[in-house]
Order: sequence, then structure tokens, then C-alpha cells
Amino acid sequence: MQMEQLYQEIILDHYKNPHGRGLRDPFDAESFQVNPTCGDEVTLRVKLDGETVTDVSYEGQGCSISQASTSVLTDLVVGRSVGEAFKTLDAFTELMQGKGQVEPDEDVLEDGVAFAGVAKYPARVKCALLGWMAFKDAVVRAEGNAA
Amino acid sequence: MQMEQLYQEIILDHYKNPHGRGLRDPFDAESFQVNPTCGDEVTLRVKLDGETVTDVSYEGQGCSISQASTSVLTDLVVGRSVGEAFKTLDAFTELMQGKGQVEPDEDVLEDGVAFAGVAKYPARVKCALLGWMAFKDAVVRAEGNAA
Amino acid sequence: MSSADGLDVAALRKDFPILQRTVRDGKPLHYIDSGATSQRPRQVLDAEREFLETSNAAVHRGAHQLAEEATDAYEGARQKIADFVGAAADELVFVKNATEGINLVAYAMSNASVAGPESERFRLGPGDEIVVTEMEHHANLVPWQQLALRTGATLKWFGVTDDGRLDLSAVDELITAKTRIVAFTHQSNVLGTVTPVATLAAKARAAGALTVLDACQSVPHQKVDFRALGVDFAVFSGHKMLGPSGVGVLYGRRALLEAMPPFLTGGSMIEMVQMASSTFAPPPQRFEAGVPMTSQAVGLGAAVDYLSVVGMDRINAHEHLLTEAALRGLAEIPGVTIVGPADMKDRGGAVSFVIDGVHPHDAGQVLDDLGVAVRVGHHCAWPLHRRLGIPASIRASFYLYNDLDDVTALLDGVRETKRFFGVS
Amino acid sequence: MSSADGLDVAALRKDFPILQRTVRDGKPLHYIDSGATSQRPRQVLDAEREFLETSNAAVHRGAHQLAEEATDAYEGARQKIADFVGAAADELVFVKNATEGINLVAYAMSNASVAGPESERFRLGPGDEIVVTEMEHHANLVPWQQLALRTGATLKWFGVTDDGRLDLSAVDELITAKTRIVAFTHQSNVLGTVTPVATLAAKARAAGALTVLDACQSVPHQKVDFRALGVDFAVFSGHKMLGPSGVGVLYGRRALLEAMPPFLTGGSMIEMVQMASSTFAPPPQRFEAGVPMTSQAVGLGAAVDYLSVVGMDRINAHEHLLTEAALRGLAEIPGVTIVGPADMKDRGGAVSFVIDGVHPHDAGQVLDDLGVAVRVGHHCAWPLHRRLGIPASIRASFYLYNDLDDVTALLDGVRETKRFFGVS
Ligand SMILES: Cc1ncc(COP(=O)(O)O)c(C=O)c1O
Ligand SMILES: Cc1ncc(COP(=O)(O)O)c(C=O)c1O
Repeated sequence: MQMEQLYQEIILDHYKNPHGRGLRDPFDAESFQVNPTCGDEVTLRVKLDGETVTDVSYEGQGCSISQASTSVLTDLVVGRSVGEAFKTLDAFTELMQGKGQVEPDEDVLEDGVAFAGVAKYPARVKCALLGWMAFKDAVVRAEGNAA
Repeated sequence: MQMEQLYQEIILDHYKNPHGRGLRDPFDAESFQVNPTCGDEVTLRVKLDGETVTDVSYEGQGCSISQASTSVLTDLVVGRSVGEAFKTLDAFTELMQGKGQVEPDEDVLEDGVAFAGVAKYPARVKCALLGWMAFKDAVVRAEGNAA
Repeated sequence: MSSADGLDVAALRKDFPILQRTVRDGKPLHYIDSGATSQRPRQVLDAEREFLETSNAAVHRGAHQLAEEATDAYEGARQKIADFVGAAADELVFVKNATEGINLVAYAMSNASVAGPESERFRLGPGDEIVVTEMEHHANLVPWQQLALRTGATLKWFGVTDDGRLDLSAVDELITAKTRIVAFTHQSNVLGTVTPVATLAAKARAAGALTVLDACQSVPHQKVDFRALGVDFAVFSGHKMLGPSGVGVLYGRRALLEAMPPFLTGGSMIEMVQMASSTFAPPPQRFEAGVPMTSQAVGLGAAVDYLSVVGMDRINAHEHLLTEAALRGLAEIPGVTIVGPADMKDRGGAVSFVIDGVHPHDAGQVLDDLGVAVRVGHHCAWPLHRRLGIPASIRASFYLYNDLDDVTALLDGVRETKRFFGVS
Repeated sequence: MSSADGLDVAALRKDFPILQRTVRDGKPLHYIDSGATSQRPRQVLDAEREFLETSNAAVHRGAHQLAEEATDAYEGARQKIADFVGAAADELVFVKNATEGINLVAYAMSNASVAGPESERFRLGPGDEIVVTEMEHHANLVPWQQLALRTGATLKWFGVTDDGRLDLSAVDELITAKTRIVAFTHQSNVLGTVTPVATLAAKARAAGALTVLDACQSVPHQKVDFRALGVDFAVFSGHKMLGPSGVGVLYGRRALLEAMPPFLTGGSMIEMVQMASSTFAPPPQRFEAGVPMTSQAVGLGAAVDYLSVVGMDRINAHEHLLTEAALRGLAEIPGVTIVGPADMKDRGGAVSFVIDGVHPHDAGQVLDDLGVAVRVGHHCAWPLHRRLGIPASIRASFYLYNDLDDVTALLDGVRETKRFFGVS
């Protein structure tokens, strides 16, 4: 059974006890993302202070992969600069789209390395990226609003 | 070579020397028919006198089969009653759609029996029926006008 | 060994090469996803290949021997399929899938506004109403939304009851003199629910509305006779009934097809073409623009032969048996809720369910790891899932090649899923 | 034995089972009708069958292993085909045939009037002009006539010269600020004429018009690069390039596909669906409603592999050699007139002609009786035939599996036709 490789303890922990969940005010921009093949959805808000991501709050419904990866996202980006956050986002995206061939960097991705197994299941990659897409979109909107 | 069975002398004769060709006045109704797969076309007029077909005149372009069968048509219907003409039409249609299994009745079809070989070539059946469809349509129109 | 219903499934399964394969490190494949697409027996694969190796040519266009043979094979398949669903050959239009068939009708109706007077009855505008149901597959919903958008007509719908039946209580408010189209499914691809087609068709007819039946999930699984059902149009897909992908069928009553304006235009569907304008061939050619899916039609003809030899009644009885076993087994597992009718009344072989505390996607993953191929998600029936208050579901859908082993594997998989995610 | 151009036709022919058969009482088959549809090598048949026997499932819908493999195979084919025509994978939409591809663009443009502001640039109305040519296949003419009818736009066209070239003398009157679409063929399926695509595309671009290229007769026969040609949209069909029937391709520049409203609607092309309205997925999914022609896409991928291994340049050179031989041979037969360019400049391997005193249908019948399969009629280019003053023509169209024997059989057949009908 390869399920243990896919569903690492870290993933199941984040799924059962998600970090930063709930929609909070104030925020600079909100993004709603949906996975059309399964109906999973997430609404995510970001609050920036200059170049710093000061809060990420979210609500949604979805599988353990999508919920846990959004929870991990908040750990990885809140308190960091937008530049750093986007670097992490790129690293996570690369890992997910790497078909299991990409070696994750634990220094960058921390708990995110637990998702390495997802990359072998193409139908689940979108789940893992759902919250991250929402984050990217929300930041772009926030910066657009500020400009 | 089975071509001699398809292109009987009678067909080639009618093709080279078509009977009743040309559009004539007076007429009661006209029909234009086209074979969309090859572009062959015929314009055909009928003149009725009560129940009698007194003239069939036509013009068109097409292969030997379509031209010859229209020529044979004029021989078979002019001077006959509409009822008789439609019986001949039914017999000819049955022969054409019979896939080579129908035995033609020479008493009814006269020169028309020469087309028996056409029934084995499905793509040519429409050619043989083109003028006959025009005749049928024109008579229906003529009777519609009269009514 | 033949099952209780007289179907020798073990023998049948030998006809389906893909069912011999294993998945996920050597596990036998339990393919319980035929509602999405069915597998093909070698008889269908062979028929298509034989056609391609002997008679392939452009149909209805050539005069040479290959073209004659190809046209014969293509039209022969049409006749065979027409016999199978109680229609005449010239009432069947080959399309690429059922989705295209529904779109064809919807676009022909908006095209009617720029076509001749013969297509008057297809014209739609503000004040006119289109009625669908809340249990439709997106294929029988979105095209009507778009038609409403194009024409200014209004879209209305039948609701669904909590136990997954069509809510007919408002039928007389829904189907009225304003109604122009009633489009509904014969069998829900999620719930398995079989709808009262004849009743709805009669109501629609009395109101002067046209009916469009989505027969995607009925034609593969039971004997269907479109004339007897009294519908005006119906669609189904080849790939769900042992046939090839890339071919589907639109049925339309002859008088309607004759009056209906074309949809896709181009070669083979014309009567006369000039630079400025064209006229069109009679049906079914009018609706088959371009070189068609020739070998696929031949393959679908072979699929219909295969189904007929096995017998639709026996197939239906066999699926009934499997569905009943699955429903019974699932009901015994704590935390599992059936989505749709829990009994066997007016119900086909799609069994959808949810597991408390486990997202369907996660359940599907564990099942897949055990070799059990089911579908998870909203199954292209998102509004239905929203209505039932669930984001997604797990669907098992049976066909003639499934057996009680597949049911057992499913039930074991559900238990293992619960164990894995620690829910009880 | 390899021919002068280095193509080992005898070896290639062994890959095509149908070419081994005989017709009309044992005569070897000379299949010179590839312009209508091509034959398929066993490599293509095998690829499709292997897919169906191992990985068949509904693509983009399932999460089980079969669905993963099927999706990979389907998207892998898209990538392969994209590489073959100089495009990115997400710029290719799978359609059932080229005809559907052209209709897709034409309907998307009329749908733009009820879509959001992002599709503004596709909207068409009175005063706007659509430009086509007099040498178009009905597939690239009738959809534009219908679009004009639906929107009130005006249809205009380039004429054809007596020697079968596009008459560009009026180009500046035809392509103006009013022009919204310029739709034209890359290579005439009747005349063999190759059109100056880059020139026309540049003119259209300068005028702010969109170009739609009918590449049905170019992609199978020469190296084509849509980006390099600078067209906005292009279409071609699988069945004309050794691939399956039931699959074709629409190419569209990414930015255009992204802004274009959908055509067929239903499953797999949506983003969100509610009862009253829906939003749509990004391209190419937005344009692929319903379960697609999965195995056919895989087969087309295999066809592209086959063509690439043989080499498009060698195929082109080989057809050049056969065409030249046919043109030379026909010119020597009294009473035969070539329809289209009589020289090899900007010319592909379709050779159409008429015989004085013999109707093309009758000539086709004699040729067929001799085992020579050619097409007779207007070849879905009726206005072109009318322009050239002929009701129909005889067309020989060559492909990689033809050889000089086929040319000889054609020429002998034409002579026999004349003898049979007693014309000299
Ligand atoms: C130039 C041209 N355009 C369009 C088509 C239409 O292709 P299809 O019938 O495969 O859609 C053809 C072939 O029939 C063609 O030769
Ligand atoms: C009930 C129902 N309707 C319509 C469809 C659409 O069929 P297709 O995707 O073959 O067009 C399906 C299957 O996906 C279905 O189950």
C-alpha cells in the first residue's frame, strides 16, 4: 500500500488541525478558486504591510490534500516578504508538477516536503495547488489595488 | 470488364441522341433537381391534359446515366395517363433500389430495363433517378396548381 | 460460472482485454466506472479494424468500390442502431458525443430565427420557457442556459426531492403554454434514478413543447424505445455502451428533423452551394457536416450487436442484482450515506455515496490503490450536489462485465478507507 | 526498391493492410483518393488498439490509474501534434473534423454578442466584412455564409484566375478596415494550388482582421508551422493524414483562445455550474465539451510519429514527383484538360482534369472498374467548378504510399475511358 507515502502524517495532521483557517478582517484582497473537476473550492484573503505578508486567512471545502496544503501555505508565507513567498510558491509548484522527479528542498518548503508523494498522482496535483493559486491571485490583486 | 453490363448500348444511344430534350412551352409545372454529391442537375417541365401527360421537356447536365434515363423517361410517360406513368416510375425506382436483386419487367419498362446494371452501383442510383424525381415533383406541382 | 441471473460474466469478461490487466503494483482491476465510460470487447475492436483494413473510404462522396463499401457499412450501422432504439434510420444523426447532440438541437433552435418559415416552430424568444431538471448532467443544462442567453428565453427547472427523485409537485406551474422545450434525463448518472419519461413527454406534448431526452445512462443499460416513450429528441454516446469514443447519436422525430435548420455546415450536408448562399440536404445528412466518424459508427454497430446477443433484459437484471448487493452492503457500513434512492424502485446501476469524515477524493485514492476504479467528484452534476448539500460524492457504476467480486472489493475498500483515515 | 526521391514505397506499402486488397474481380487497388481520406498504417491501428486494451478511461475526469494513464496519453498526443505544426499544446483544440473546427470559430464569433467584454474583439455585426475565396471547400465557405446570416455581416471573396490561382488583383479593395475575418485555404483540394499564406496573413493583420487557415490539404503533405505562417486560427483533419476519422484539430493563438467564448457546452469545459448560469474553463478545455475522441487523438499522435519518421520533406518530394508525372502524362492525352495549374510551381499533389465528351462520373466508373480509385464530382468545391465553367471533374490525389505504377494505371485508365465511350 503506497497510501502512507501519499498521505504522510504531516498532511493528515494539517488536515485535522488546519492552521490559520477562517476568514479575517482586515484584508487587502480576496481570491476564490475552484477545482472544476471535483468542486473543491477555497476563498483566501491576504493582508500585506508594504512588502510583508502579515496575514493569510481562508475558508473552503475540499480533500485532505487541498486543505492541508493551504494550511502549510499559511505557515510558509505569513511574516515573510512577498518576494520570499513567491519563491516558496515556485518551489512548491515545481515539486508538484515534477511527476515525482523533483527533489524537494526542506529548507525552503518545510512541512511542504510532505506533499512530494502527490506529484505522482496527476489528478491530485491540482488539489495541492488550489490554495497556492488563490494566494498568488490575491497578492496580485492586492498589489494592483495598492498601485 | 463489367462496364458493358452497366453501360448497355441502349443507354449510350439515349445519351448521344436524347429524346425530347430542350425546354418547351406551354407547360403546367417545372421542377429543378440536383444531385448534391456530383452537381448533376435537371430542369424538367410537364404539360398535362386532364389525366394525360402530353409533354415532358427538359434540360440539364450530367453523366450518361442521368441523361439517358431522363430520355427514356420521356418515351415511357408522354401520351400515357398520370396513373400509368406513376406505375412505371414505381417500377423503375424499385429496380434501381433493388441492389441488383429485382428482375425488371420489359413490358412496363421497355428501354428502361437497360438500367438494371446501375442498381449494382449504389453511387449511380441517384443519377438514374434524377429525371424521374423531377418528373414526379413536376406532376405533383401541376396537379397542385390545377386543384 | 454464470451468475444468478443467467449471465456468464466470467466468459463475457474474456472479451474485454483491459479487464485482464492489473493496476497499482499488481492488483486486479475492479472497473466500476462504466457510467463515465465503458470498456470495449474485442468484437467491437475487431469490427472497427476490419473495416479500416478493407473498406475505409470517405462515405457518401466517392463512386469507387471502397467508397461504396464504406457507405454501406456506415449506413448499415445506422440501421442497426436505429432498430436497437426503436427508430427509423433516417431519424438518427451521428454526432461525436451526446453533448454535441444536445448542442445541435439547442443551436438549431437559435438558428431558426435566421432560417426559412418551415422552421418557425423552432424559434424561441423572450417570454418562451425552457424547462430542465436539477439532476441534469452539465451536458443537458449548460447548452440550454446558453440557448436562453442567445434568444432571451427563460430557463426553469424541476427540483429534486431529498431522496433523489424528481420533484413533480410543481409540474403544472413548470410546464405551461409558455414552455417550448422540456429537456431531462432518462436516468441520473449520479443517483441512478429513472425518471417518468412517458408522463413528462405527455405533459410536454399537451403543452405544445418539444422534449429532449438525455438517454446516455439508459440506452446502454436497458431496452429503450424512443417512439414508445413519445419523446421528440434523444441523445446517447457510443463510449458508454461498449462502443468507440468519438461517436454519439441524436434521435429526432422525422417531421422535426425535416423542418429543423442545420447546425454545423460544410461538405456533405448541402443541396446547392453558391458563393453567396446555400441550401441544405434532407436529414440525416443535413446534420452531418464533413467527413464523419466512419469506423466509429461501424464500431458502435458492432457494440449494439454485442449487447443484443447478450440481451438487454439480462444485462438489466444483472445490474439490478449488483446494485442491490452494493446498496445493501453500503447500508451496513456505519457512516456511509447513499446519495439517491436507497431502494431498487425505478433505479439503475449507479450507486453514489459519501463517507462521514472522509472527502470523496481521499476515498477514491484509497479505493484506487486497492484496484477499485470508481469516480469521485460532482460527476458533471454540480447543481445536484449543491442541492443535496454535498460538495462531491463517490460513484460506483456497474455494467455487464462486473460481478459480485467487484461489489465485495468496493465494500472492502470503503472499510479500508475508513480505517486508513481513522473514522469509525 | 526505393523511388528516385529516396522513399522506399514498396516497404511503406506493407504497413497499409488495405493496399494489399483487390477490387472489382481481383484487380489490384490503385488508391489515388487520399485527398478525400487517407489510409491508415498498422502503426496507427496498433496504437489505438493498445490504448483501448490497456488505458481506456474518461480523461480529465477520473482519479484512478486508468484515468491518469488515459489523460496522459491524450495530452501526450496533443503535445506531439502541437510540435508537428509549430504550436504550443494549449493552442490546440481537438474537434471531430476540420469542419467542426471552422464552425467552432464561426459560432464563437456570433456567441461573442452574448458573452462578456473580454470577447469584444470577436463581435460581428452589420458593416463588418468576412472575406473568403472562390476556391474554398464548402467547409470553409458555408459556415461563414451562416455567420454572416446570423450577425448581419457581409461576405466577400477573392476570385480565381483561369489557370486556377487566387486572383489577388483586388486585394486592397477586399481586405480593408471593415474586414474582420479572412478565411482561406492553404492548398486547394481540387486544383492543388498553394496560396500565399504569409502575404494574406500580413494583409489581414495590417487591417486588424483575424485569419482562419484551412490547412486540411497542407498539414498532411508538407512541413507546416502555424506560428511562422502568422495565422490566427487553422484547422486540419486526422483522417487525411494517416490518422483516425472522428478527430481533427483547431489551432488558435493562445491570446485569442483565451478571450474567445465557448461553442459546444457541457461537461469538462466548465469552471463553475449553477442552475441559472455557468462560467468556463481556460482553453483548450473550454472548447472540448463532453467525453472527447480519446483513442482517436492517440491514433493521430501515432500518425504524426509515422509521418515524422518518414519525413515530411521526403513525402513532399515524392508527391511532387508523382504529380509531375501525372501532369505530364495527362497533357499527352488528347482531349484531356487539367483543371488548375499545369506546372509544378506552388502546387501540391491533387490533379483534377476533365475529358472532352465524357462526363467525370462516367470516367470514374471506368477507372473504378480498372481498380483505380479516384474522386469524381465537385469535391465539395461547387462554386469553384462553376467559376471554371465545368459541372464536375476527375481528381487524382497522391500520398506517400502511391508510386509511379499508380500514375501509369491512371493514365491507362483515362485512355481506356476514351476508348470505351468512343471519343478520340
Ligand atoms: C480543403 C479542405 N477543407 C476542408 C475539408 C473538410 O474536412 P473534413 O470533412 O474532414 O471536416 C476538406 C476535406 O474534405 C478539404 O479538402
Ligand atoms: C446523464 C449523462 N448525460 C450526458 C453525458 C455526456 O456524455 P458525453 O460526454 O459522451 O457527451 C453523460 C456522460 O458523461 C451522462 O452521464
